[in-house]
Amino acid sequence: MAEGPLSTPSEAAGRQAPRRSLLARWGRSEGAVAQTLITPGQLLLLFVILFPAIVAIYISFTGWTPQSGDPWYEAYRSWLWFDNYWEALSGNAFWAAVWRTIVVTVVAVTAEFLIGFGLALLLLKQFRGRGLLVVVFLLPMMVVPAVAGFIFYMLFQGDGPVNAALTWLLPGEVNIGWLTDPDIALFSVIIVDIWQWTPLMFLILLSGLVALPEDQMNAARILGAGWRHQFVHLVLPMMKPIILIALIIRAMETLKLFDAAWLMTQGGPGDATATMSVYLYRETFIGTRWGYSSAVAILVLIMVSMLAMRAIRPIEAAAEERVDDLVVAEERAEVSLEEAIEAEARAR
Amino acid sequence: MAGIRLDNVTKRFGSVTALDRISVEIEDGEFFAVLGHPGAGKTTMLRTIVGLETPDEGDVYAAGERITDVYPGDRDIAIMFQNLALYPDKSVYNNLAFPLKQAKVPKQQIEQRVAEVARVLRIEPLLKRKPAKLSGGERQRVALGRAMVRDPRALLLDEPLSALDALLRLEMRAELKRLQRELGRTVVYVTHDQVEAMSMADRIAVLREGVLQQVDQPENIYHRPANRFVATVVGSPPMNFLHAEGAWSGGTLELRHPLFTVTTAEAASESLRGRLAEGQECLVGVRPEDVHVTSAPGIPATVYVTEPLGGETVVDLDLGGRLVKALVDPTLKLQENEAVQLALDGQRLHVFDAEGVGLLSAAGEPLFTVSAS
Amino acid sequence: MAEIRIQSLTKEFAGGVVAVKDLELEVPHGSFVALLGPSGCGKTTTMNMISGLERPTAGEIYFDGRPITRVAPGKRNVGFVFQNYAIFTHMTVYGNLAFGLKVRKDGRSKAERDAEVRRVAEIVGLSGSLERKAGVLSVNDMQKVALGRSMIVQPAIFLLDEPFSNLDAAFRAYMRTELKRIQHEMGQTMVYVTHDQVEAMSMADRIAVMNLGELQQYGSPDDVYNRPRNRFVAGFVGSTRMNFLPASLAPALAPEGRADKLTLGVRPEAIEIVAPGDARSTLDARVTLVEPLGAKDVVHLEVGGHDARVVGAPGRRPHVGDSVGLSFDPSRVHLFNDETDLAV
Amino acid sequence: MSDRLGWLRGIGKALIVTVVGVVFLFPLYWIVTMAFKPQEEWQPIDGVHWVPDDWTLENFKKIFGRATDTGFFEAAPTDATNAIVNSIVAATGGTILAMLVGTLTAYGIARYKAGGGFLPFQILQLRMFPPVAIVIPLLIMYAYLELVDTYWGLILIYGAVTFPFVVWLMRSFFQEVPREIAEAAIVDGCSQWGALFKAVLPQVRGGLAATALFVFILNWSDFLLALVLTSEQVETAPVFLNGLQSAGAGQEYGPQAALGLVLIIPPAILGLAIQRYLVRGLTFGAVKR
Repeated sequence: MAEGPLSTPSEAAGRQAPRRSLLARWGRSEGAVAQTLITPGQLLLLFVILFPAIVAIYISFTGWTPQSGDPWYEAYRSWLWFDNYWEALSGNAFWAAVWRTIVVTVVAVTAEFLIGFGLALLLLKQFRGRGLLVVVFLLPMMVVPAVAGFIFYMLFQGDGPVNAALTWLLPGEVNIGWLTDPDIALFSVIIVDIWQWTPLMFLILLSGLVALPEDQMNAARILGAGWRHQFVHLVLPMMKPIILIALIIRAMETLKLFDAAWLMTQGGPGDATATMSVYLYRETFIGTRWGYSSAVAILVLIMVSMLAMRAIRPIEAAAEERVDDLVVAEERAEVSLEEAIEAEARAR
Repeated sequence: MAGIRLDNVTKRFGSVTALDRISVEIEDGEFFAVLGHPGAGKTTMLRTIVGLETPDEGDVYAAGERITDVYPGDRDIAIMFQNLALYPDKSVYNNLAFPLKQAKVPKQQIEQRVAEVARVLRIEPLLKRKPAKLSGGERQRVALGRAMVRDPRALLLDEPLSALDALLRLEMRAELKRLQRELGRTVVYVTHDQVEAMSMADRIAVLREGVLQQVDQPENIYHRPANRFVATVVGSPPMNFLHAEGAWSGGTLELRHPLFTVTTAEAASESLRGRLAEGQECLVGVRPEDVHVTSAPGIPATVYVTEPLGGETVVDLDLGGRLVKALVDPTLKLQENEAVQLALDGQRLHVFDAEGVGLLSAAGEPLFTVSAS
Repeated sequence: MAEIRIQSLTKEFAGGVVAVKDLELEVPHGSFVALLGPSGCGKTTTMNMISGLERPTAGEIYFDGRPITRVAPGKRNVGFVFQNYAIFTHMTVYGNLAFGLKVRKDGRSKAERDAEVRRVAEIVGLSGSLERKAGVLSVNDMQKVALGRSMIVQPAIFLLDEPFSNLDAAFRAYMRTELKRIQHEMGQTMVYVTHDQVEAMSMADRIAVMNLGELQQYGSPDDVYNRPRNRFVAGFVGSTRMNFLPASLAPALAPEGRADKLTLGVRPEAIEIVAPGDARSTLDARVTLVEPLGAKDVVHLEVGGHDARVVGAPGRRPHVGDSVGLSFDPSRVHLFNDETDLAV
Repeated sequence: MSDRLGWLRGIGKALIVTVVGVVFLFPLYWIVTMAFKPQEEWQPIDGVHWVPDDWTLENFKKIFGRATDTGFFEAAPTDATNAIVNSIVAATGGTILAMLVGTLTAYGIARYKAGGGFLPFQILQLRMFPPVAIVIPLLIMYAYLELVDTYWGLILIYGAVTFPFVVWLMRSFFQEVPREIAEAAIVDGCSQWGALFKAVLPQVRGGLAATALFVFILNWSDFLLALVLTSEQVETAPVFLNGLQSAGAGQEYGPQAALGLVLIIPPAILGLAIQRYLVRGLTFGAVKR
């Protein structure tokens, strides 16, 4: 073993704390470093939310357009107070766009959930080709949304492969105007979203199912629970948080739908597929009435942030899942000895 | 004076008071254990000494100098976390060299110092490996090495042996004790295992829900517990408690239990004069190893269940409706519900008041005589 | 309550790992059998095969003479308490306890089921927290829920997989006494898996010591402790590890001079420390460390280059460096053949 | 369960899986084959050519500006090399900005709970707003700052829009590193910065790489922001594709499919590389597979 102590005890005990430069002290103070860490992020937030919101609100009260000759900061010259807002809220074009967005979101997300969950349950048990299949399923999610729009533009042509395949399958000639018939066009947009994002729903729900506690399932089986009973009393209740997250995240993204719809139909025929984003884009770049478009934009921002408040809670809860700070672990209630002795006296 | 002193340290986390007015002095070079159940605030105490937690009230002193607000890295105190917190991406050598690099120690001196520590801890062959490739015992030694390498004035160990299996824990206990004696450094050792505390510490501080119960040598913690909690923390199976009533006849105090009476020696009764009134409830504490099954007439009891452990046998006895545990010789064969006679070792009895505060402990002195009533 | 018979049970996992190798075991009616062994010795796999969670590669299992090797777990009327409880954390305590009854649809009315749940809750000491969510209970209460949930369906056989290893010491001792009492009162056939030999010794009527998938010894706690069949059982069972020394150090103890091929095994509490020259001293040793444990001391010694430990009363405590004599209690000395490790 | 039932279920399962596989893979099959079809086979009168009769690289040559026969009338210039380069620069730049700012913010939140409990919400909300709603004020600000149709313009907006993913993803990775590792580094003498760069960051290298690739895929896939904030100089590939689509009323199938294929391949490869982290990424670290 070591011959003697590494350095004499008294010598070690005598050392004092060194003096530190201002910069070194700054680098050591938790508060200062924490604030420095998040400052750039907060600046980025300002740049992308706060300034645009202020400018948009300012413009939304005016009739200003880029062609009106005077610079944007003199938009007050054509001050309209709430006219733009009234026009949007009373006009049916705005509400029609809102309605279409809701229809797309509800139908697409529900279909994605049902297909995704069904497939996840089907493929839960490990089998030879599962790894390959999951990879194949990944591909649609990876496709650039604009390209997805283009692909289905080709597929949904009158003489395209979809109609050809249906004619081959079904009796008689099939010639559905996927992109031309105003009643069906919106449904075509929904199909593209379902094609592209069902795999994500499948993967989220699959990872939820895989993470279910194996031993609770075994315990239920030993107590005699059949498959149906396990599904209703164990699988569904425990999957609730993940199902909620999957639905919210998909709904959040589908509300913003633009790329695929634009590439495939530019919101047409007419405005049959003009979701909120398409409608706003058209008003801004075709209608060039920026005051009105800003008003619509502000209305959209208000609606979405109300939704967002409710929607974030489950995502935050799941992300915060890991309990790491010291105190909560120490607070765990623990039977003290006296209680154990009391329980024993009572039991006898 | 050169050791570590906590002066009235209080630390709250929201509504929970993790440390409640802790004042304790740890001598320099002492092997000081902090014993308590999980959640008693032991780890918070360590984190306050090293500076990872700042106390809401009170101060921390090292070698007489106030270090309450000194940055952890500048306190010259090292800590070994319960999960060891080795740097997974760095080799064992770099884990050991890391603190020296931060202290800007010249490279050549770092190599020599790391080699020295590696030799002392017998981990030279592991220097190139990553922590993930080490066994539990090896990882534990590397973590100890990293804490020792800067030759700090004090080493704080947070339940270092808890992750090891029983056999390795036995060996590491002996090695840690030997190492501490050679280094001569102060060690503050946190554990919830009373065997570790008893067998390694020069002094033990028993902590419960952030409140210091008793600070003393292991013998006194075991034989002179300050209260009922301390009495149950050390010793396994835990101490038995029997309800009795105080009765003064002349100068001597008698503790009356339905089945036996404890008479206190003259001088000892004097010290309890003001603290136990006539007829007042009290608790007689007796450890299982001091409850003997005798052939001679004694206190009547019936055997409830026996647990043969090989080296000794734990017997649960029904003594007037209360369960009492006794430690008997394995060769003694007892049947269930068998009536037996018990004798309580008068030189090992303890007396607590109704709230569990320790009044008197025989601790080997003939202070009490027990007679069946 | 049922009797279990296991015949040449084998379990080989993919990749050739043999977890259990032709196990023969008889668990008599109403007895309490412990499966004892280090982690990875196949005890939990054996338990999973008895409960039906895992299907054996070969061999048969009989409950009361009836083969049940291929019967589904739910149909075996078996109670299983898992090491990490596996209670339904998202249900209330009541929901957990009632689960078994609700699933089995045995014609009992809701009121009868409710009464049954409250009765079992009373036995395991949970009547106060029936409405609480199982996930937020303390570790000890969770264990009670796991016990109650299995007891309520009155299983023919009760299987427990290291149920108390996560509890704190005091409550573990209390639960051991309780489990033994419940088993005794209800005459329940119980199989208890543990790596803690103290638990096995103190609770079981019979102990099956396993290692590397093979049964080492099956007998009463006394047999396993005092008449170990081989060196593994001797070394594994007993709170303080048995000392193993080459028999050549004390040839007198070895029969007809075969000392060089034998190993001496003696438990730390079967050795007494005496003066070096004392007549009773079997061999001399040097004290290297003393560990005071309050009730007794563990003294570490060095004997002819080998380490040994003695457990003694705290009275006469030797000092580090003293040379002393060790007197062995001849009736508690074991000898093992170096090649076969079997007891001589 | 008798084995016969098990076998039947197996067949049923295999059938469903193949049908679903075909439905999901056919669109990809269609664009891949279209990219190699000569002009005659784009929209043949004699019906759909499920498999190309003869394969040609003409479409790829067209989009990379080395077309041989330019005999037939070109509805719009098909040389996309410039747009593809723009996409690479913008997506990489945006990713680097998002990673730098996002990782620091994530550590600030994970380790010190900086910005109060509400900062993560604000950041997540940023991801909920439809980009088109902030397009007008952005255009006005960009015109004012002369950022329209510049690399810096795109890089700034791409960084800002994917910044929430970086914050939430890196936070979930930082949460997996035990607190004690940073604290050990501090006790060993590091400053707070030293603890981050020398002790904590090395443990999340895998997470950093996966997040960077994930954010690159998002930036690479943007269409709307590039459409609005660029014109000729910095036009990205998806915007170029849209140009071809609307100019020739979508008749240039071959080159468009070739460009579409070129656009799909990088995210497909990167996506498979970080497959384990994909679900975690798209759910902001909420679902840790």
